[in-house]
Amino acid sequence: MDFTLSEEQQLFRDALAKFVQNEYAFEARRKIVASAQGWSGEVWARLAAMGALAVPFAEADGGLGGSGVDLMVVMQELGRGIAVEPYLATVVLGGGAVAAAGSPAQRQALLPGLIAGERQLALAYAEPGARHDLHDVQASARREGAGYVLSGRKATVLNGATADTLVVSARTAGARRDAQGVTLFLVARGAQGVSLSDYRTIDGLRAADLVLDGVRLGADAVLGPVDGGLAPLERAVDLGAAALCAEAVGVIEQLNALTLDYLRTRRQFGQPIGRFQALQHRAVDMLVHAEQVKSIVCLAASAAQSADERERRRAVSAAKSLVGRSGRAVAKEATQLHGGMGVTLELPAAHYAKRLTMIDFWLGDSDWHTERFAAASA
Amino acid sequence: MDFTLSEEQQLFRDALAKFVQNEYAFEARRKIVASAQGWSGEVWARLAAMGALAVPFAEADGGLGGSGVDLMVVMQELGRGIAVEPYLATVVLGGGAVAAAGSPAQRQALLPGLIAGERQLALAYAEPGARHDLHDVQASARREGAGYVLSGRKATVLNGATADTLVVSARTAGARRDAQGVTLFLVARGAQGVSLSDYRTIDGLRAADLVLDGVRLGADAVLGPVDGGLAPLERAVDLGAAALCAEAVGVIEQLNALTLDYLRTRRQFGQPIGRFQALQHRAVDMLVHAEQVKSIVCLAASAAQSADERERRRAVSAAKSLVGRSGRAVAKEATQLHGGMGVTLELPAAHYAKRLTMIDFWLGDSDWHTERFAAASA
Amino acid sequence: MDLHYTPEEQAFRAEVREFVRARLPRDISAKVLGHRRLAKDDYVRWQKILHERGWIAAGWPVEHGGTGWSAVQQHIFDEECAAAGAPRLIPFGLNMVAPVIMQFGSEQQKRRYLPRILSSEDWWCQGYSEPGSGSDLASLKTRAVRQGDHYVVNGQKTWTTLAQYADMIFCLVRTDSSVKPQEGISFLLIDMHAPGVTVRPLYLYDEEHEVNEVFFDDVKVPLENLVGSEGKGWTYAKYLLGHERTGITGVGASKRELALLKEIAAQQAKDGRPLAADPVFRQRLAQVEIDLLALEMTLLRVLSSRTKPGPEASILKIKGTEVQQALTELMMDALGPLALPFSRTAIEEGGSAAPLAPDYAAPLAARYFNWRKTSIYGGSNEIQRNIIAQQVLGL
Amino acid sequence: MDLHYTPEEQAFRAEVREFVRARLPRDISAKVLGHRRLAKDDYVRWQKILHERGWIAAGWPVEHGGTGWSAVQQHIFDEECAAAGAPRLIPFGLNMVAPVIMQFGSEQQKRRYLPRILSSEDWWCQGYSEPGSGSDLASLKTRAVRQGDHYVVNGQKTWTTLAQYADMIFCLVRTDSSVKPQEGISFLLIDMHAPGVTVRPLYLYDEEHEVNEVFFDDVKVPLENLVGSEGKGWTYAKYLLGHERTGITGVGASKRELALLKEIAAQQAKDGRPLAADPVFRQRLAQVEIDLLALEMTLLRVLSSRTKPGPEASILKIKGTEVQQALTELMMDALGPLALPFSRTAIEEGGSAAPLAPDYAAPLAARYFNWRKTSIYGGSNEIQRNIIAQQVLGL
Repeated sequence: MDFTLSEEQQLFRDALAKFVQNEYAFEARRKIVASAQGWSGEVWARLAAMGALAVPFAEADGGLGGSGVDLMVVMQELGRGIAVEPYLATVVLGGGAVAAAGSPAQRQALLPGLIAGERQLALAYAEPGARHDLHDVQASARREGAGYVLSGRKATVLNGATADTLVVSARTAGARRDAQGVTLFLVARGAQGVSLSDYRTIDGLRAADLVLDGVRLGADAVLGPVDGGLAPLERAVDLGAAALCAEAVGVIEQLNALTLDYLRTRRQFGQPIGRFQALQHRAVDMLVHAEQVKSIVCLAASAAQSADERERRRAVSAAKSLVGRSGRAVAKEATQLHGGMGVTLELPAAHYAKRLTMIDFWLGDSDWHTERFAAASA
Repeated sequence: MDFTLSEEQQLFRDALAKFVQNEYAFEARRKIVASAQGWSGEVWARLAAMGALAVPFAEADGGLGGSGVDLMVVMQELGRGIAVEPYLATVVLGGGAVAAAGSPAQRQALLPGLIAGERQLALAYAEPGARHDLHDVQASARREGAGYVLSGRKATVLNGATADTLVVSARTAGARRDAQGVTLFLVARGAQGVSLSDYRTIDGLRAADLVLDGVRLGADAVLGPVDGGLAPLERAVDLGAAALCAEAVGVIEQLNALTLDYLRTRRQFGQPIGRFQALQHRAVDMLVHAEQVKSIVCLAASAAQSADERERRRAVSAAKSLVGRSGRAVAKEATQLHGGMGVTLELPAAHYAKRLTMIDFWLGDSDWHTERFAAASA
Repeated sequence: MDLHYTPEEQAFRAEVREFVRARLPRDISAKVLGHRRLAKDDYVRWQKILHERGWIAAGWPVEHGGTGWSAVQQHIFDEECAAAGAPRLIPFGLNMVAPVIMQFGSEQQKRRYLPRILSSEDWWCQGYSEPGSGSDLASLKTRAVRQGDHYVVNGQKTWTTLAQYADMIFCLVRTDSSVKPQEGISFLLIDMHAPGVTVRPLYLYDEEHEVNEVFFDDVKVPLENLVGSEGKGWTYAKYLLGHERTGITGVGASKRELALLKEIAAQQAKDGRPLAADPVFRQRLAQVEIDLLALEMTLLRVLSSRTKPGPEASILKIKGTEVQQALTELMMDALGPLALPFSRTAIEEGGSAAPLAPDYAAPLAARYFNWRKTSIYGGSNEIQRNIIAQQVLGL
Repeated sequence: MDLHYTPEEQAFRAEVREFVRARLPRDISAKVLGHRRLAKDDYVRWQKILHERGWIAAGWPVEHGGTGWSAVQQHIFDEECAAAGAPRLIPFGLNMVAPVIMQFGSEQQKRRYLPRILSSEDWWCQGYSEPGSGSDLASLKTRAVRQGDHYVVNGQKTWTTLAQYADMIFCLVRTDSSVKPQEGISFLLIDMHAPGVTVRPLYLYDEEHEVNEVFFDDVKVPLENLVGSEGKGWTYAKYLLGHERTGITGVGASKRELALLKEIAAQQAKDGRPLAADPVFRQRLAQVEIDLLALEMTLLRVLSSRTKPGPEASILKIKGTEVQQALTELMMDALGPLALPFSRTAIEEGGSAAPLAPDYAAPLAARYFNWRKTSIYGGSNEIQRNIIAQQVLGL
C-alpha cells in the first residue's frame, strides 16, 4: 500500500506544474479560449515536447507505457490551470480507443503522429437522446462490398472540429440499446458525407455535432472486433473518466486555494471574512471534499486499466460519482464565498467553478455512475 | 385566502396548550410513558371532557363537526407536549375509518362511546413486508354463511393492545397487491382467534402485532363496501397523516424553542454558544424548516377531507414528505446543538427528537409520500 | 383558516389572466419562456402596457398612482404575469427608490420622479455596493462633498444591475467621515447622463452584460437630489431592504419554471424511457415542488396577515432563492450532455446552441450559473441568516 | 503509487483472519453482528484472547509489549477484527492513557499501569468533560489540592463512558487557579474504588447505560499518581487528542455495517420487490458506499505516509462519523415501520422487539439514535472544524 509518487512522476509533475503556471495564467487562458481554434497549438507543441502526449501509450507504439497514475499526474496539473487543450479528447479518449482496439497497422498510422503533436483525434460515441449510455447507438453501419456505409448523428463530440480522425461508434447489428452489435470505425474528418458543426461549451471547451450521411469506409476503417466494439469503447471512456476525475482534483485544489485566499484577504465588518465561523466551517467542508476526491481518484487511476472489468468499473464510477457530487458542492460554495465577484468572469474563481460543475456532464454524470457503481458492487 | 384561526379555534388551542403545559410536564410524561398501560386514562378523560375527542366527528354522531384545521389545532398542542395518549389511533385513524365507512348503526355503536372517552379504537392495516402500501394485503377474509372468517397478520398496530375494537383490512378478493378486493372489518379485541402482542415503540408509544387465526365475524362486522375498503381506508390514513404532520409542527416548534434556550444559556469559551455564527446559521435553518412545515401543514389540514382525491393526496403527501425530511433534519441539529446532553434522556430535547424522527416511520415515510405526491402532481 | 382564494380574488385572477393573455406581446413571452435575454425595449414595452392599464405599480398606494391592491392580489397578479411569460418588472424604480421617495422624499421629488417611474420614462439603477463594501454596506467610501448648490460625488459603485440602460441611480454616499460609519451616509439621486459618470460592464458567469461598475468622477449633483436629511441614508436603506425581501421570493416565476421543467423531463430520455418516469429524478423534482408549495403557503401566510412583514421575511429570501437555484440545477441536469453547448447568439437571439440539441436547451446551463447570484444579491443569504439570528431568534 | 496490499500485508491479513476465525468466541461475534449490547465480560474475554496472542496493543511500541506493526498493518488488523464481529477494544486504557503514560509518565507508572492495561486487569475511563465544560475543556472546574503526600480531589466529571466498569480514571483537574486556564491543569490517575468516588448513570437516547456522571468528594489521590509535571495536563491532553482522531474513523466497522445493510436491503421489500432493487434506495446506499470507499483511501493515504498525522486527521473524524451515522440511518430506513418496536430486553439479550419483526430489526433504531453521539464525542465535529480552519487552513 503506497500512495507516493515515484521520483520520476514527481519530476514530471513539477515540470508540468511550472509550465502550466507560467504559460497558462488567467489572461493567457482567456485569450486561448477566445481564439478561433479555442485552444493553443503552441501549448500543444510544448506538451508534445515534454512527452506528455506519449504518457499512456505502449512503448511499441512510441509511447512511454505510462500507467493510470501517470495519466493522473498529467491531468491534475492541467486541471490546476483549467487548460483547454484537447488532451482528454485526443490522447485519452481517441488515443485510448485506438490503443485498446487498433490493429498494429492502425496504431502505427495514428499514434506516432498523435504523440508528436501532429494529429488530433476525437471519440464520437454520444448520440442525442442516449444521455450517457454507450450502448444506445442508432447510427448505423451497413455492409457494402468489403466496406461499410455509415449514417447517423453524434452529439457533443469533444474536439470534434479539430480532430483529423474521428473514432465513431455505429451499429452493425442488433436493436438500438443492445450491447452487442456496436462497432467502432475510424473516420477522417474530411471524408465525404461527414458534416461537423463546431461550437463552444459552457466550460470553455469546443465540441461538435456530427452528421454522417452515407459515409463510405473501407474494411480497414473497422477499429477492433465487428459487433464487439462496446468493450473497447467502454475501456477508453473509463480511462477518460478516470483522467477527467484527476483533472477535477487539480481544479478543486486550485479553486479551494483561490477561495481561501479570498477569505483571508477580503475584509468586511472590520476583519477578514475568513474569521467568520460560519464561513470557516464551510471552507473546512470544501477541504474535506477535496481530500475525499483526491483519495478516490488515486483508486480510479490505479484501476482504470485493470483487466478485472468489475474492479475497473467500480473504481472509475465511484470516482466519477463523487467528483460529480463534490465538485458541484465545492463550485457552489466557492462562488458563494466569493460573494458578488464570484459570479463575474473578472476573477478566476468563476472559470474554475464552471469547469468543475460541468465535469459532471461529460462521460457520465453522478447519477449514472452511482447506479453503475451499485451494479458493480452488488 | 385566510390563515388565521377563528376565535373559537384560538380559545380551544389556548385551553389545550395550558392543559398540556400543566399536566404534561417532563417528569409527568416520563411517568406516563413508563406506566403499564403506556398512556394516562386521566389525561384521556380530561381530553374527553374538553371535547377534544369529539372534534372530527359529525354532529349526527355526537361530534363537533370539526374540520381538518380543528384537528390540526388539537394535534399541534398535543405535539408540543409529545403526549402519548392514543388520540391519533382512536380518534383519527380508527374513528376516522368508522366515520368514513360505517353504517349509521356502526357509527352509533362506536362513536358516542369513543367521544365520551370510554371506548378505544385502533386501525390494523399494516402487514409485515407491506411497508407503507395500504393495498398490500395478505390477511384474508373468507365468506362463511352470512359472515366471514379472518386469518392473517397485522403489524405495528398503534394502540392495538388497549383498543376495544380493531378496524382490520383483509382481502375478500384479488391478489396480494390488488387495489380491489380489500374489505374493512370491525373486530373486537377479545374475539376468539385474535392474539395481540403489545410492545413499546422507540418514540414512547405502544403498538401491537396482531395474529388473526380463523376469527369468525358476522355480516355486521363489515365496515363499508365489500371489496371496496381501500378508498375509506385511504381517507382515514390520509386524515391520520395530516394530523400526524400537525403534531410534528408542535414537536418542531417546541424542540426549536428548547434548542434556542440552550444556545442562549449554555456558555463555552466565555460566551453563550448561541453567539457562534456557525451555530446561529444552523439555528436559522431550523427556523426555516419550522416555517415551511407549518405552512404546508395548513394546506394538508385544509385538504385532508377534500372530496377531490387528487387534491387531498397531493396536499397530504406534500406535508408528510416535508415533515419527514425537515423533521429529521431538525431532530439531528437539535441533538447536535445540545452537545453531549442532547443524546441523554436527561433533557427533554432527546425525547422530542426521537418522536420527531420516528414520525417519518408512521403512515408512510418521506420517500413513499414524495413518490405519491409526484404521481398526484403529474 | 380558509386556504381557498375568495370569489373576489378568483374574479381578480381571471381579469388579470385575460388582460395578460390579450396584451402581453407574444415575442416577449416567447423570450421569457425560452429563457432568452431580454432587450431594454422588451421590459419597457411591457411596462408601458401595464401603465396604460393602471397596473404598473401594484404595490403603490392609490394616491401616487398605485393600484391599492391587497398583498394577496399583488401575489395573484405576479403569479399570472409570471405564468404567462411576462418579463419581471425592473424593481429599482418601482419597488426600491419609489417607496423611499414616497416616505422620505420632498414634494418636488415626488412630483418629478414618481410619474416618470410609472411611465417608464426613467430607468433606475441601484448604487449601493462598492468594491470594498458588499455585505458590510456601512463601510462604503463614495463621497459627496457639498459645494454651493450641489454635491460633488467621487467614488465607485459596483454590481450595478443594468446600469447601462439607466437614466437615474439612487446612491448611498458618504457625506460625513467624522461620525460613526452608519451616521455619515446620505441617500442621493444622481443623473446617469451627468458628466463624470462612467459605466463599465462586468460580465457574469454566463457572459451576460447584466451588472456594471459605475464610476463617479467629480459628478455634480444638485442639492435638491438629496432624499430626506443628510446623514439619514442608512435609515432609508434599511427601510428599503424590508421591501425587497418578500419580492425576491419569486414564487410566481418558480411555479412557471417548475412547469417548464416538467415539460423538459417529459421530452428528455433516460434509460430508454422519459426522464419524468425515472424514480431518482422524480424524487428530486417532487422534493423541489414540495418545497415550492410550502414556500408559496409561507408567502401567502406572511402576505395575508395584516401586519407588515418584519425580519422573518428574510426566510422568504433564503428559501425563495434556494428553490430558484434548485430549479435551475434540475433543468440543467434534465438535459444531461445537451447542457454543454454554449452560444451567446442563441441565448440572445434564439435558436439552438448545437445542431442536435433542442432550442430550449441553449440557455439552461448559463442560467444555472447566472442564478448563483440570487443567494448573493439583495443581502446575501449569510447576511439574511445573521439578521434572523439576531432579530428573530435573539442569539 | 501502488494501492494493492503488498504480499507481506496480504499474508499478514490471512494470519489475522485465521486467528480471529479460530479464537473469536461465537457468542460475542453474534452479539456484535446482531447489534446487541455487550457485557463487560464480552469485552474483557476478547481482550484477554488478544493479549495471550500478543496482539492486544497494536499501536504500542514493542518495548512496552506492543506489536510494532506498521500503521497499515494496524488498519488490516482492525478491519479483520471488525469484519468478523469482534468487539471494539475499549480505547481508554490502550489508546488513550497508555500513550500519555509512555510519553510523560514516571517509570513507576509505566511499570505499574501498562502491564495491567495489556492484561485487561484495569478497566480505564476518561475524566475530561464536566457539566460546564464540554467543548471548552480548559474551563474545567474539578479541583485537586495538594495535602501532604496526596491530592484531595473535589468536583464532577460527566459523559464518562462505561465508568461503571472502571477501575481507574485519568482526569484533567485544576491544580492552580491563579494562572491562565490552560496552565493550571494537571493530569491525574485516580482509583475508581477510592472512597469519595460516586458513579451515577446517564441514560442515552436508546436507554443504554453507557455514560455516567462521576463525582469526587474529598477523594485522596497519592502524589505519585500525577502524570508528568503539575500544570502540564493541557499539553498531555492535546497530545492524546491527536491519537484519538484516526482511530475514531471506524472504517473497519463501517465496512462491516455496510455489508449488513446490504443483507437487510436484500431481505426487506418495497413495492413488492427487494428494497435493494429500489432505484432511490440504491442511489442512497451507493453514495454512502462511495463515501466510505473514499474515506478508506483517505485513511490509508494518511496511515501509509511516514509522517505522523497532524490536524488534518480531524478530517477523518468528521467524515468517519458522518459515514457511520449515514449507515445507521439507512439501516433504520431499510426497515420502514419495522424500525418502530423497541425492547431493551431484545437489545440486551437478543430476540425480536415485536413478534412480526425480524430479530435483526430490534436494535437498529436505537442504534441510530445512540450513534448521534459520534459527531459529539472525541471533540465535537464543530470543534474539529475549528481546528482545521485554524491549524490547516490558517483562517
